[in-house]
Amino acid sequence: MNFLSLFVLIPLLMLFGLWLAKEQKGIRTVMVVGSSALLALAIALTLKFISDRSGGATAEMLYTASFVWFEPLHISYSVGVDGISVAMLLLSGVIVFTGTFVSWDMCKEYFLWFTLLSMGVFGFFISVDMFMMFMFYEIALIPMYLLIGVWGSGHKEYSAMKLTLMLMGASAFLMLGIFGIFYGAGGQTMNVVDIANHTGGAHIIDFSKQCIWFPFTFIGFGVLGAMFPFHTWSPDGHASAPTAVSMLHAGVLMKLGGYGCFRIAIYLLPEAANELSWIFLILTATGVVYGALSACVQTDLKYLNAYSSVSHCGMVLFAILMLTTTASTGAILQMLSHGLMTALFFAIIGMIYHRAHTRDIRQLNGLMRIVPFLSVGFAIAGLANLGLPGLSGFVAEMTIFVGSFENADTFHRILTIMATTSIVVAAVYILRMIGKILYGVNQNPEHAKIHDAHWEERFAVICLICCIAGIGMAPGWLSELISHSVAPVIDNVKTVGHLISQSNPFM
Amino acid sequence: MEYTILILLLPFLSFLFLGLAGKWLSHRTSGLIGTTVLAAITILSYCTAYTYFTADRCADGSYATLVPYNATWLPLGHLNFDLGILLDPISVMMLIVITTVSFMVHIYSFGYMKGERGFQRYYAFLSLFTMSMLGLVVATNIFQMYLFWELVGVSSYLLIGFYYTLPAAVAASKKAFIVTRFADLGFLIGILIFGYYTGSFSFDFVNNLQMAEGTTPFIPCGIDKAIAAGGFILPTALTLMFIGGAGKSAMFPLHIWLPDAMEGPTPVSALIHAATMVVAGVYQVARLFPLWVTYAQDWMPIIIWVGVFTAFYAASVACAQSDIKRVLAFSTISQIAFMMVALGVCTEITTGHEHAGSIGYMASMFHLFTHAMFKACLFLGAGCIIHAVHSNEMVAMGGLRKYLPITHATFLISCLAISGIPFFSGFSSKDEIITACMAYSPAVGYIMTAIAAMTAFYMFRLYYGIFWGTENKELHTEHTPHEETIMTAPLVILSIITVGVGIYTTLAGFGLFEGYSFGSLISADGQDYRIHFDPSVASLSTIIAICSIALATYIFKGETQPVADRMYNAAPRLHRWAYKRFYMDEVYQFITHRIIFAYVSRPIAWFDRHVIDGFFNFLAWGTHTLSNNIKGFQSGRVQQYALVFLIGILVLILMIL
Amino acid sequence: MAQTIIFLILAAIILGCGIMAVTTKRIMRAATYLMFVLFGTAGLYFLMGYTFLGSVQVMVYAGGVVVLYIFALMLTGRQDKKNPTVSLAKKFAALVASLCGAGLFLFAIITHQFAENILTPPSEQTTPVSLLGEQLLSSDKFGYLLPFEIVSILLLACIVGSLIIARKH
Amino acid sequence: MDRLNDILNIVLGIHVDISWFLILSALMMFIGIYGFLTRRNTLAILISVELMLNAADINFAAFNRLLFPNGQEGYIFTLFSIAISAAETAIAIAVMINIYRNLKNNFVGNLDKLKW
Repeated sequence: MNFLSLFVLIPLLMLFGLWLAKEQKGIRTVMVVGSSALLALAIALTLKFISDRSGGATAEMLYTASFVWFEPLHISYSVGVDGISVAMLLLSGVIVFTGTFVSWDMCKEYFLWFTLLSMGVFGFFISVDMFMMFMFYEIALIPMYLLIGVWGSGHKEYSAMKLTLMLMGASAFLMLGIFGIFYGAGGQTMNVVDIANHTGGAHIIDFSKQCIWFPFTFIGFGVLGAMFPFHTWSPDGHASAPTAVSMLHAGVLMKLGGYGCFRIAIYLLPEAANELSWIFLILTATGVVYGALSACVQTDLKYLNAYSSVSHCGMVLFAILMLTTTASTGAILQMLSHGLMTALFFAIIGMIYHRAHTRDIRQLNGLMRIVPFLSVGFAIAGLANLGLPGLSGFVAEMTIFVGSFENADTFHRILTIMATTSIVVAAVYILRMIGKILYGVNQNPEHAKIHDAHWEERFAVICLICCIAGIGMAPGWLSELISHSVAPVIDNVKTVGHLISQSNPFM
Repeated sequence: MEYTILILLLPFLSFLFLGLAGKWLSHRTSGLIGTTVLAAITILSYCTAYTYFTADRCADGSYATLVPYNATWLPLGHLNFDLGILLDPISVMMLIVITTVSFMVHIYSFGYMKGERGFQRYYAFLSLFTMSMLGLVVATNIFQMYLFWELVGVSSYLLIGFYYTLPAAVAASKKAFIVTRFADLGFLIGILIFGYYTGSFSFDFVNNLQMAEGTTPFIPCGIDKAIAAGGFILPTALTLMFIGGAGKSAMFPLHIWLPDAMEGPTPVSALIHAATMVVAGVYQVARLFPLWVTYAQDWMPIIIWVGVFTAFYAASVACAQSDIKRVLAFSTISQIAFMMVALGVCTEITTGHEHAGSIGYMASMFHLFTHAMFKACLFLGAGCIIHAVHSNEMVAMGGLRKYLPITHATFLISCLAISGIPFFSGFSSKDEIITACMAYSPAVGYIMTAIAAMTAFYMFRLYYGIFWGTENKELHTEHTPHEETIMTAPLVILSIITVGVGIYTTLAGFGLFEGYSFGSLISADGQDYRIHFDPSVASLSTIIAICSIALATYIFKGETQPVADRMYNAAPRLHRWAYKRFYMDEVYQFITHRIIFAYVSRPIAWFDRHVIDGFFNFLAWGTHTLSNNIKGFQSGRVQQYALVFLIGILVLILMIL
Repeated sequence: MAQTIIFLILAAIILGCGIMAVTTKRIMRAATYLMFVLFGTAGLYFLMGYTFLGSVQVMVYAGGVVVLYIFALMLTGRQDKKNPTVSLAKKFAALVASLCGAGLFLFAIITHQFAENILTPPSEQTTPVSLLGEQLLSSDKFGYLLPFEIVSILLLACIVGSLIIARKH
Repeated sequence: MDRLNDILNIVLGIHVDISWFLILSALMMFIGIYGFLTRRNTLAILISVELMLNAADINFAAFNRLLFPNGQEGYIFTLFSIAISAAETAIAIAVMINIYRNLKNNFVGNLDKLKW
């Protein structure tokens, strides 16, 4: 048994443990032990991966293992990681760990779904079989419905339904795309690496077929990555979700979209990616600016952050579509950075909401004096969001912009410049929010009585801040780790697309 | 030179320590920690400067550019994002300026911020700012400069918003950050263009750096590659970067944040918004100057005319302001514009007395240096005044010379310096700027001379308004204004520097003795360049300055000010426009709130909620309605089912037959 | 020849009474017509020489089932609502569907070439009851013991079931 | 008389074969179906069902008698069918009586709760 399977096994054990656990104390113990184990495993994996890479392990995927699961369709339980998945696993480990502390007072059933969701996420990142990826994707998706629908707030049923339906619709697209790729490559293997390298019975997918299936897979994953105009589930979903679920959702689940776009759509359909990227580039660049601008006038903190997520996640897909190694590295960094900072943001918004019973920017005031810890955390999250150097957002955005600029034609240039404007707009909405809710003097006597964070909340917030600052201050190793794994994918695209296609009317 | 890294590390550690542990420290301890650290880095900077300038010059007569540290922080494809330390004459000079002023401000803040809530936070932010500013000036590459540039911006934001319970301070901090952010967008795009075409971000334009052992080598800057790709590329990149610089240095029309930034504590205004951060734009242009002058000389008039207009605009607004910090803010804008103009008119890089075209660079840096000192002194003096009378308005002051003698003296010295009176430091530097302008074009020269006259006028208007005129008795009844030693000591030090530099350079400039002067250390090509005043320019500007001061004395010195009132009555609208800063803020307000928010953001948000989301809700509604309609088939009536069943069977049979 | 005449008479009775049974307004009459149809069917069995079957038909159906109907009708006799009239359109649709179906079936039957087997007069060999009894209770290859038992269990279950369903709560 | 004899010979000389039974049962079947579709009283519907069942029984018997005279399958099936229809009737009538108790009528139109 490959040790990567522990990422799925530990959540399973946690589920079992939760089932047995009787009281709140037992549940907490199981969750803390389990999520710490996952985090420790992720860290250990990262260290091992780095040392193995520097030790000369050059295979595209390390620690691979494969067990045939369903012979007729060539589905197998295949695991393996490269730098990107290692980074994502690390992110998921951190978010699940902190999410546990944020949802300290929740009940057993909540944690059951929460753990199942984590299992889906971890499973997705360790899989290299398209079908397994799809399956874990669905496993991660379904608990979301219950978590929002049962433990959410506001229009929770509506939001949960909307989120689930839109994502399910996307997975219908995705499934078509996956089977299109499977049969297009000869119907012999579901293994991503095999299909990409034309080994294991896979052959090159016809160009015309690629062009059919690329939109399916890209939109399928793009919806989860909040691609404009399929992003509307995100504001409602985030606004209604309980705190830790927002964290997990924005922090990790949305990353499944970007990861999937990169790992399946770009990697397996390189020619189509070259051919059709312009359509999606326009959409994502629009989404980047659009999300930022609509965040400017939101009055609900969670909506604001959700729109800012639309903008930042749009940046991820935008960077992926730029099809350069640097930009794609930036995209992965942005996923990490966005995952951490949005998680922090949602965590703190949730804590404020829990205390003040409102998320309306107009009703909150002068929190800095009342809840200094939360306010400082909030300000740090905000500053990371607007790309302050020393925090993670800056690193990711700069990598993306430099990478996007490697495309020398006017079309890409214009879109890049469009995307850069979002950092100004980000400053506008973040500072507006900080100025309104943290600064000033509190007017509401109800709010004057609220207390600052508990120890477990402080712990979660500090963990996230440390990660954000860690990436922001020492991004080199992470960037190295990622770019080595991104390079083969992009090289694949570059070799087949010797020149960017003539069909683009803008070039 | 290995210890230079400490110059960056110490304030950073101090920031972290004070920021994290400040809650448990007393005001005194945290202040002492901050100040001690700053004293240490000030000493280190002076050591660095001493070592650097006393070292031997290179073969070509310039000081070597040292890179004691450089390491790749973030690899970006073919490019590298390095962090390191680069020492050349201007960065060493900036180290001195920043650490000196910052040190003075640290000491001063002991008195000024005494008992304020958030004292520890204040010192933490000061440390952060100092670190970022130092990192900016010692940047080895343009991207490092951008990184610290942003950090400087955010520390400025935090410090302006220090009194975060006051709405005005919050609005001002927001405005400062957003306006400079907007300008930085230009900077960023410029960097991206520059980096893409030259293949490097480094400042290594001519490849004559002395790298220390163990540092990562730069990717050489391929200027020729950029030239080959198109002649307009470098100028475009430089102009875009200049937009960033203009934003930080408050050039028109991006100046609007600076007057509002005066909502921050006064020592902060002295440090950030007078002496150091706002000159970052000038420093950036100076840093890229070799490129400007070689590859983008045709585009340099942009710098000149932006500078000239800003100088004039700010000076005219300063004449009508009543808030003393606002006056100083506009005077800062005007003076920085002087530095910009000086850089713009520098058309040659070769020095030597016959090449007057190269004075500008040196003059600009010199003015940066002198201005930092006397403007910090002015601001700190204003701080003393505000501390004493608890108001920013000139109306509340008057006749303070009796109560604040030291402040009065230092303020006067600084006013004389900024007005360009001989034997004060401002004279030498401003005179060089005007000489450079004259050499470029007499028109610019005369305009700048006129603006210098306006400077003298509004500074003395301020001076008389504060220290002379009618005493505001009812304000003084509760407590007599007084000054504290800890606050006046920095003033004295700064004015000593002002006077000392002034006397030395004036004497040297008139050729009264042969010594090193500022130009020996810093000049466009690094050669030893002795300053010699052009007698005509020097006398003209001195006379004009004295006349302005006399005019200001005539108008504003008395207890009553009939002339001023008459002037005001003669052109009330002009005064009102100038007082309202020619409504620039309102224009911005209109654009952002009325146009961008109301006509872009709100419609987009509406569009999102109603059109895009509406589409998906419509899909859901459509599905719902459809199923509602077809659920009629499931009527529960057995006979209906049977009929449908029968028809189905018949059709099937028909198909089989 | 006599068989033909008898068949035609029986067919006329069956169809005529059948039509009456489904069209008459009064439910009691419908039950009576049904009884005639059942008798007609029994007649057909006799015509074919399946005398035992015919008697079973008469006993079980005409004797048992129809009596059950009549009891049920009497028990549910007072309907508190008027018998809702069926809309003409529905009737028409049902008629058309039935006629089409019948046409289709008749077409299939007439066009199909069946083996030339005409109905011969029944003889002693035509399915003696003893043979039937043996076959029903044998467990050999063509034995029907299992279905027989199952049917008996079914009947038992029905008895129990109908008791339970119909009992008063 | 001769002409009448001829006609009788022509008409009655036709022997009954399998298709006669099939046609009869088909007609009976569709009469039953028509009744099933148009009657509103559940008992009347049940009567129609009996018609259809009888039509099927006739087929069983006729197939056995005319096509496979050596076997007893059709015969026995008819027996079973009668037994089952008796059982069905018993249950159905029990159900109807129950319905009647609850609704005070027996109209099929009222029984549409089993939907959606």
